[in-house]
Amino acid sequence: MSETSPDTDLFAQQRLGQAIRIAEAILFASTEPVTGKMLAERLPDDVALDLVMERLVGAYANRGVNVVRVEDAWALRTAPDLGFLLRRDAPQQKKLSRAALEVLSTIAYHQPVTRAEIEDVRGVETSKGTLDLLLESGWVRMRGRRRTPGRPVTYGTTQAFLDHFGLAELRDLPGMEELKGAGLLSPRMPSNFAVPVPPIENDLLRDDEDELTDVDLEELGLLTPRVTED
Amino acid sequence: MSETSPDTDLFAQQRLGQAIRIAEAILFASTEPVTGKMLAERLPDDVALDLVMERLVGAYANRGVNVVRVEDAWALRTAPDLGFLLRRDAPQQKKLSRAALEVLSTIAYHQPVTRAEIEDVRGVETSKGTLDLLLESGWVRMRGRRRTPGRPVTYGTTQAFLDHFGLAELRDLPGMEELKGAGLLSPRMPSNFAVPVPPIENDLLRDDEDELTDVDLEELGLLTPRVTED
Amino acid sequence: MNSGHKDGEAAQPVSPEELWSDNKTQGLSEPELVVDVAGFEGPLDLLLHLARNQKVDLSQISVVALAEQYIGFIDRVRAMRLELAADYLVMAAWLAFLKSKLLVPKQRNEEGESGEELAAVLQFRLKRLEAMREAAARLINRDRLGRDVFARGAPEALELDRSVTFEASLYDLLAAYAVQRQRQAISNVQIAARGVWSLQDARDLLVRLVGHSGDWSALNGFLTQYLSDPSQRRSVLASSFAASLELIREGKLEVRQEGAFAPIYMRPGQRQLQLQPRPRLVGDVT
Repeated sequence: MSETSPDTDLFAQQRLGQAIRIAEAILFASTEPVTGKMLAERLPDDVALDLVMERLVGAYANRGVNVVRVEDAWALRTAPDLGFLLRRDAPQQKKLSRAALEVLSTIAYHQPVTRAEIEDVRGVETSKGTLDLLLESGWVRMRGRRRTPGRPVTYGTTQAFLDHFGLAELRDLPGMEELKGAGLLSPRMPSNFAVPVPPIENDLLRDDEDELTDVDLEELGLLTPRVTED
Repeated sequence: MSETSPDTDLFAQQRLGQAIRIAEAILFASTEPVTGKMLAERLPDDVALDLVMERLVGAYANRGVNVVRVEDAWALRTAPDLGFLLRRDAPQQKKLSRAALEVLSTIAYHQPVTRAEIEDVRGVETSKGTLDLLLESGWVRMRGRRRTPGRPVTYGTTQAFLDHFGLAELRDLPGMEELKGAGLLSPRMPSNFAVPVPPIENDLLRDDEDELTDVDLEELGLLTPRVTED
Repeated sequence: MNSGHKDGEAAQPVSPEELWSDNKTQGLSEPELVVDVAGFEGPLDLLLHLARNQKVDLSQISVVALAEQYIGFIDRVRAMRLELAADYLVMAAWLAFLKSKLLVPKQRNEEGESGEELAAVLQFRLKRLEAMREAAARLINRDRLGRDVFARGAPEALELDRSVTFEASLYDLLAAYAVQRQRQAISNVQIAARGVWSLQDARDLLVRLVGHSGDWSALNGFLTQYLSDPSQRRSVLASSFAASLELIREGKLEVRQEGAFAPIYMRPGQRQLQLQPRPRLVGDVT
């Protein structure tokens, strides 16, 4: 490092500058996210992709167009705050039905997930056509098969899904961490899920009983939940 | 002009900056060059279009993409020196035709399968061109010859097929129930309807299959007769 | 510039009801829902709605009251002689069972899950469904490509990955396969109208009901009460009894009866009770 002359420094700077230009041109030319691998193949060998992308992201940070990451790929997208100006030219998008949207979010948050598991979460059969529609939209894909009897197909989301909703990765799904922490993404009830022990339910009053008021319950020490053993 | 205070100056700067961002996003998202008139309509009223475009052209002057003027309109174009990145002959990625997809899927599910059998499943004749195309794609291969009169060639899929469609193994192809569940197959199929399950060891020749020999390949016109080796 | 200020609209939270505005197309894609019970997406959705009316915190709801509200709702709908999707009735039967378990103190010799545990499972499922609802709403309100954020309008072909010249997705492939196989299969299949319950229907319902409880349950009563109109009770009873025998033979169900004409108790057997991807039940309950 110490022997780096100002000349080679300048040369390296030029190489980096040219690499940034190339990456920029490739991203501009493409509507779809371009993988880091594809970009790297096009850049001069001695330039680190990470550095190039860091510079490029920085250069576009406050512009009308931003460089965004989608998984292991990169794309140029207009800045979200300018959407209202561009929307009028955009073709109307098909709206997802409520059922389809619910299936989509269940797949996104629970993936890899089988159809039976989706139905368990929603408590209703997935209508024919809903999964079909999501598969066709390109947001949902068949991922593989679960290694259980019957080998059911598992579903997951695609890169196009992440791209559409502006997510760099699945971890960025809104509320993902909290939901996981609360055990709400598990197929079965987690063991640490509090089993509510109803102290004495108001509904359980016999004919010969009067309703207890909160004050009564407090006096009797019944407001703190406790396990009753008959 | 002389009375401009530093405050209004800053404000004007911000207005100009925002106008540049807007122009940039519009040029980026537009499918064709955008006229000055159209741009002016979208920009804040008190900002001069000329100034905005001058700045924008300047900002992109040395980048991988330039802002160019096309008559009275503006567009973003790849920098001329980076033209090598762009495809000249532009043969777009070929989409497989519906017929080709049907033949491909029939081969995938029913392999090893002869041409006559494919036709039996599909109910229509398969053109030679379709099979050739699939062989060319690298997703279909000739597996061997069936030990029946006429010794018809059997077709199967390749590793490249599995790779492209994201399948770990052939058995990951969804079965009948899964196809129904995804809405791809009507739930009301005749009771004698079945979707074959590909074997686990698919690479092995079946009992009724013979290996393809060089002579076979020659007969099929796939091997140019006897190139002498040096 | 001063017109079309829609960005504020996207930012503020939208209630789920407003979100799914085009329910008209839903009718087409979901022809199999017999009765759209006031726009609910299945029994769990209806339960969630009822629970929401009870309390803000789902862990504080009274499950007994919830069960009563649900059963009351179903009874009213049935009184109006509307057909209900089987799912709603299965849930009514199960809730009636759960309620009875919660009201009667636990018997000493009773095995398996208590009413409280079953209630907790129900609460978990309600919470989970609600979480997915909220997640869907948050998802759909993000800045979305093609609506708030845009891609390059005039893309250019790149000299990238020349090796792949053919394009097709797994979905294309499967759709092509299904379409042609379907075309070839005999297309006019007559579905006979059913006046009675088939064994398969009864079997599916038993699997779902017993699977719900995981414990000794006397389900017959609830089964006949909620799953049929009076004229069908015999058929339901006969079919479900026959179906239970079949399930026992397969080791998927166990039954117990204290004496003649006493309630028949059922619970899942050693083999996993699993619903195969099932044929639709809708339309069976008439």
